[in-house]
Amino acid sequence: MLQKEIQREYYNKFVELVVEIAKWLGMYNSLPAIWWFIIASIVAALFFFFIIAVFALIAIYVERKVSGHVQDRLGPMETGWHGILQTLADTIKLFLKEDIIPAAVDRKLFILAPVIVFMTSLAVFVVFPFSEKFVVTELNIGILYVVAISTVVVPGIIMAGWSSNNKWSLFGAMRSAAQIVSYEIPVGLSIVCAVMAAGDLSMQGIVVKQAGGFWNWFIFSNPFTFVAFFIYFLASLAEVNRMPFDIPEAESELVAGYMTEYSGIRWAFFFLAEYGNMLAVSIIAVTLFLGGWQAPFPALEFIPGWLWFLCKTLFLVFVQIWMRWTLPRLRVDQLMYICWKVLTPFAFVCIFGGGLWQVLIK
Amino acid sequence: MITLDSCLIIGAALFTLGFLAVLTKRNAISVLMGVELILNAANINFVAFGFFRSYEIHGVLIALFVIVIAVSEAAVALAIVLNIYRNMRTVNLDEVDSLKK
Amino acid sequence: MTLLYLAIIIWLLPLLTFIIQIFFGNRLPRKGDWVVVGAMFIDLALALVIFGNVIYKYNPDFRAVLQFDWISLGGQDFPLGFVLDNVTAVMLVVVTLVSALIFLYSIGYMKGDPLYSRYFAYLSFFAFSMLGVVLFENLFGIYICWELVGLSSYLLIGFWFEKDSASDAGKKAFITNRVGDFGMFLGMLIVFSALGTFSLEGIKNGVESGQLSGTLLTAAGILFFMGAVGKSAQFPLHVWLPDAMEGPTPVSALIHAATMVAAGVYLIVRIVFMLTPVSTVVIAYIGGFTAFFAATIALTQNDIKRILAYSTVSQLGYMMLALGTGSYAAGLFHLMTHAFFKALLFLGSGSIIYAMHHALHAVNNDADPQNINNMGGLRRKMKVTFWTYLVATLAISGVPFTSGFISKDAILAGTLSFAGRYPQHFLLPFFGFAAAGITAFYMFRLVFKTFFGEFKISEAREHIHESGKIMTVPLVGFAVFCFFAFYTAGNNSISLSSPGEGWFYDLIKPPEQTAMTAAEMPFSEEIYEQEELPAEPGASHSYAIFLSLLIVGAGIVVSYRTYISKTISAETWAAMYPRLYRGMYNKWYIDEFYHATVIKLIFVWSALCRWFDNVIIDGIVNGSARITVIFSWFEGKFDNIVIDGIVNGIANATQILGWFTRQFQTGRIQNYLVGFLIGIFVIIIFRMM
Amino acid sequence: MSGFDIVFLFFAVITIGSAALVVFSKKITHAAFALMFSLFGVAGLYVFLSADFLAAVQIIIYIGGILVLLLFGVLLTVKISSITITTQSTQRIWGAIAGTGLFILVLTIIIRADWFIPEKDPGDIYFTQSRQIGERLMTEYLLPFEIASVLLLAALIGAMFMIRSEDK
Repeated sequence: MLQKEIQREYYNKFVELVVEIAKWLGMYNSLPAIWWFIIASIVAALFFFFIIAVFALIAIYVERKVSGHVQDRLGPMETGWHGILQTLADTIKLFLKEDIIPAAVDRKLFILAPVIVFMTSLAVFVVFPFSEKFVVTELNIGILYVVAISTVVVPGIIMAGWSSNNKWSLFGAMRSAAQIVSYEIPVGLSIVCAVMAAGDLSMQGIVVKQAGGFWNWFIFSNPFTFVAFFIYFLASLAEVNRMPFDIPEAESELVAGYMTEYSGIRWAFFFLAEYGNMLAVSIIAVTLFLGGWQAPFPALEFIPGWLWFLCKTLFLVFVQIWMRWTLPRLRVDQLMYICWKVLTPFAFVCIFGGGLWQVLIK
Repeated sequence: MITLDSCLIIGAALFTLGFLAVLTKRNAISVLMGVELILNAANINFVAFGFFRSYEIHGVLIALFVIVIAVSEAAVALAIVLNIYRNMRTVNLDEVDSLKK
Repeated sequence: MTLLYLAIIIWLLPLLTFIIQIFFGNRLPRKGDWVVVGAMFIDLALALVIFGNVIYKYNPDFRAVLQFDWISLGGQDFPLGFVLDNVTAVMLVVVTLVSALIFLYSIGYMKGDPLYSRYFAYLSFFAFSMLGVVLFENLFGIYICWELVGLSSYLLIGFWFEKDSASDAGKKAFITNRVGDFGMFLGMLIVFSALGTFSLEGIKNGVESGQLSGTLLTAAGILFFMGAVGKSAQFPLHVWLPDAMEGPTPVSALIHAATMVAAGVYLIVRIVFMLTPVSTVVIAYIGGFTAFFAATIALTQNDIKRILAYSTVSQLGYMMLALGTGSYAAGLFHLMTHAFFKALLFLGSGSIIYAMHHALHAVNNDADPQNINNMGGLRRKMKVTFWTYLVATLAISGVPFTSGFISKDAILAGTLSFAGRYPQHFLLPFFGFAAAGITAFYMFRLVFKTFFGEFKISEAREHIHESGKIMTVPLVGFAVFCFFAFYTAGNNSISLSSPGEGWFYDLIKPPEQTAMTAAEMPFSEEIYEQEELPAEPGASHSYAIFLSLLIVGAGIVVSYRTYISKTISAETWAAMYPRLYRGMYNKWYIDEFYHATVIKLIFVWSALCRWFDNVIIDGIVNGSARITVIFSWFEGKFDNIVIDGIVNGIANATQILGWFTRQFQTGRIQNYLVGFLIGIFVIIIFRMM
Repeated sequence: MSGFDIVFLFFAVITIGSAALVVFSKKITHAAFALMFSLFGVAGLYVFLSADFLAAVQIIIYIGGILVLLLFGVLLTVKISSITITTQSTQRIWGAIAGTGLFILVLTIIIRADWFIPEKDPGDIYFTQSRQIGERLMTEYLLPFEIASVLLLAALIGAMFMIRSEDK
């Protein structure tokens, strides 16, 4: 009885899909049910790994091109048409590089760290609603799950920094950890704003609440969530160490932060995690505030949801790249000032005001 | 397999390991880790009893409060440890024995 | 109900400005004073709207109540409630009007203070607390706001906390108030344990149905009065009020005029249905004695603000006297009129002090700017201040055609009629009239010494200037309210001397007496209803007018002859009765008395302990030492070897024992934990077997 | 043994094994990271006991908060330039005796006790759990909730007071 309940909760669409395929192939009865669950999980992980990898390929190219044009130059032009194969070439180079593990490092942790960092950025993807149908797991605490999983990255980073046995790595890791831990607070508070507006923790539930035109999106539904969106976007930039908050890897001071000792495939994991986080942050912002896969006008609903979703997400990714190449890097004290004295108080005001709005206006 | 007894045994094992850490570790922070293990063991018991015995969420709520208390405890205890380190340049509990002198 | 919601908005607006001011005050333009003052003027406008509605309704029984559940603990609900009736409406106008004008004045007075924005934050917090006391229908709510009033007065009195005297005065005010509040809290406990409710309506019903009666009710009434004694600075807890003059002058005006000290009177007005004959007599005597006693102290003081402080204590005594002798409306009425002229007096003093301070500063003279012996002849320099001050002085002395005349007269008439009914209480009217005469004397002494004659510090004379518009406008505003016409205008006409036909007495009806029968204490304003009760009470009103005019006139004349024409010498009088003079000058040694009793008691106790220690304990110790000496002498005579053997044996045993026990005292918590665990094992195994 | 039991066992083994690593590991940082896995395993067990919300809270607070605090504590109290931060043990014999005794004792109690398990239908209570928790916290558990918030504030202030530098 108990297990049935658990199955109802945790057997998700993706597992169902895998089971359907297995049945169609006539293989279902050859393995116990749990193995299909595990296989489905592995397939999902591989799927998202693939998505992140492809996204990173494209995003790196776009980033180079955008940065080039922002700085009034051309960017990569040699490999392929307008340098379109440049990233591919880089990837191949990375994979072919020698896998160096320095002698003085703590070997176990050194190997484990990139795995943990990458896993966290991968694991959040399972609850994102990419369209009305396509969501891997509809957890009823979806957004809480996202927040929870993304905190695990902090020990991973400290692990990387400490096990490298290198001052720059350690300082980079501690800066990064302090920054992420601090900025989790405005992020969490601004997420609470959207959750309060929706009255639901499930990601799909939040999107459904925003149906029927862009004026129902939470960013426009009341003034406090409007502010909360910007708080979220700024603070989440800091949480994924993007410009202008990329102090942990300020090359002039810390070489490359906690990644200093890493190279080759392990470095690629960190890099992929960074781009995965960039994507995840945009997806959360789109889901919570910009209506997810909902069309901006009811008349445009004939266009499939995932297309809207893709457009909005990629737009936010573009904004991140754009900001990176236009804004200068902040100092550590300025960073903490912005977090504790600007974003956090405003987020509190947003929660308070949003709650009042919910009670009084709605 | 997922029964009350198995949950309680896991809790008991966790509790014992935590207590062992408290008893035998010299480093104060290791002792704190042991305390966290003990609190987690208690939480598992709370949730397990709540789940198997009442189908109500009291167990979960009490576990939530325990987590809150654990946070306060960790913050204050760590502050104390850092203070001890600042004053005595050590965090080894068997060297912190001013009471004896 | 709409009006009640409006009243709640009035209450919450200062809280909002407080929050804005405390967090963002320093970043706002002009440090945010316009937020606070503007909000107070909005409050004033809203209060006037309510007041206009009340006047328009003209219904003595008007009463709107809003009850809501606040918190529920252990099966016990604690509801809170707000009430709006005529008394509340009048109090709202008084509080907001006085506060608004004083806030405006503060802009000028506090200019350039380093904590300017915080000062205004505290002011709004004070207004919020005070309005809460006025609005709550519930003793619990009143108590909360009551304590908030105490807190904010502490903050304001000790506002210049870098001065030791100011912070001491703040602490003294707070602690003295706590003594009274303790009584009030006990009263609340009595009421709650007997009736299970804090709601005034519920208590009233309980008292009516006799659930709370007799000694317990009297005790509750007197304990509530104790709270009022603390807050309204009645004898013997008046000591904090003169010291509270250490705060900024507008604060003194705010605390002494309309608000904090009025809270005590207002509390008694609210719980008047609980008073038994005994408690009313207690209130009347304490009030009357305070009125007289404080007035005598004010006679000899030289600090301008201290004189006013004692006069406030005295006037509050009047109000308590009125409430105690059954002139319910008269007491409240005096509260209102006193609010305006006392605020005016304080603000006028503030203006004088401000001018004196700047003048003395200009010539680098470090004389005390508050000492009236350093002043004189200011009327030519500070015309607005002088004329408004004079108006207020006339009002407080009770000269006809001023507000003070009608209100004070009503109280005196009430005491006379009370004494007529109960001749054994003849002291009460005596206190009242004597205090009236003394008040007239010392207030005119103050005016004469300050504004007439020649300026004492001649080199600073050129630097005396009238204060700015922002300070003089509130003065004029208050002065307007010192005329009788505002209070005696009734439905049809304006009465010259008696408020009996005015709107006030029509609107404010005394509550039905529930704690005592009508025969015991007629709690009505019958002195003005001459048709119904033609004989004694009405007559006492006209006696009262003549008598008080006579006494007040005498006071003014004596004052004139002493300080202007100098035909009477104050020094001679002081020399004739040196003990009396010194007693008055030193405030009847009340502070010293407290020092001598409370603090001395502790000294005496410790001296006792020391004596005990020196004589008894040391005696025992020395005696035993002596015995030991004798004993060891005998011992020494005995066999050395035996004794040595025993001693060494004991020492060795102790050493072994110490070595053994030391093994467990490692100072390491983990060792202790092992011991603890083993103990648990032993206990559990023992229980299992 | 069904499939879910395998997963349950997996989490149980992670929890206990990592906890054992915490106790027996020589390097204190290894102990700290083992603690992370142990806490993660406990969160997994919560999921099996239908307490999703608690699992998420466990991860956020224990791993994102307490563990990071502990790691910072480790890094701030020893010479951080070397990775060979070790932690020695004391009174191992006593500890082993006491620990074994404790475990046997608790195990005896668990096995001997006759836990009453009601046969009730769980209903849908676990599928609206976060809503339930919110409602309970605001009604039945209001007082503990408020006390917990005061406790947190006190701990915050206390920790800051203790840790601040006294040079100023």
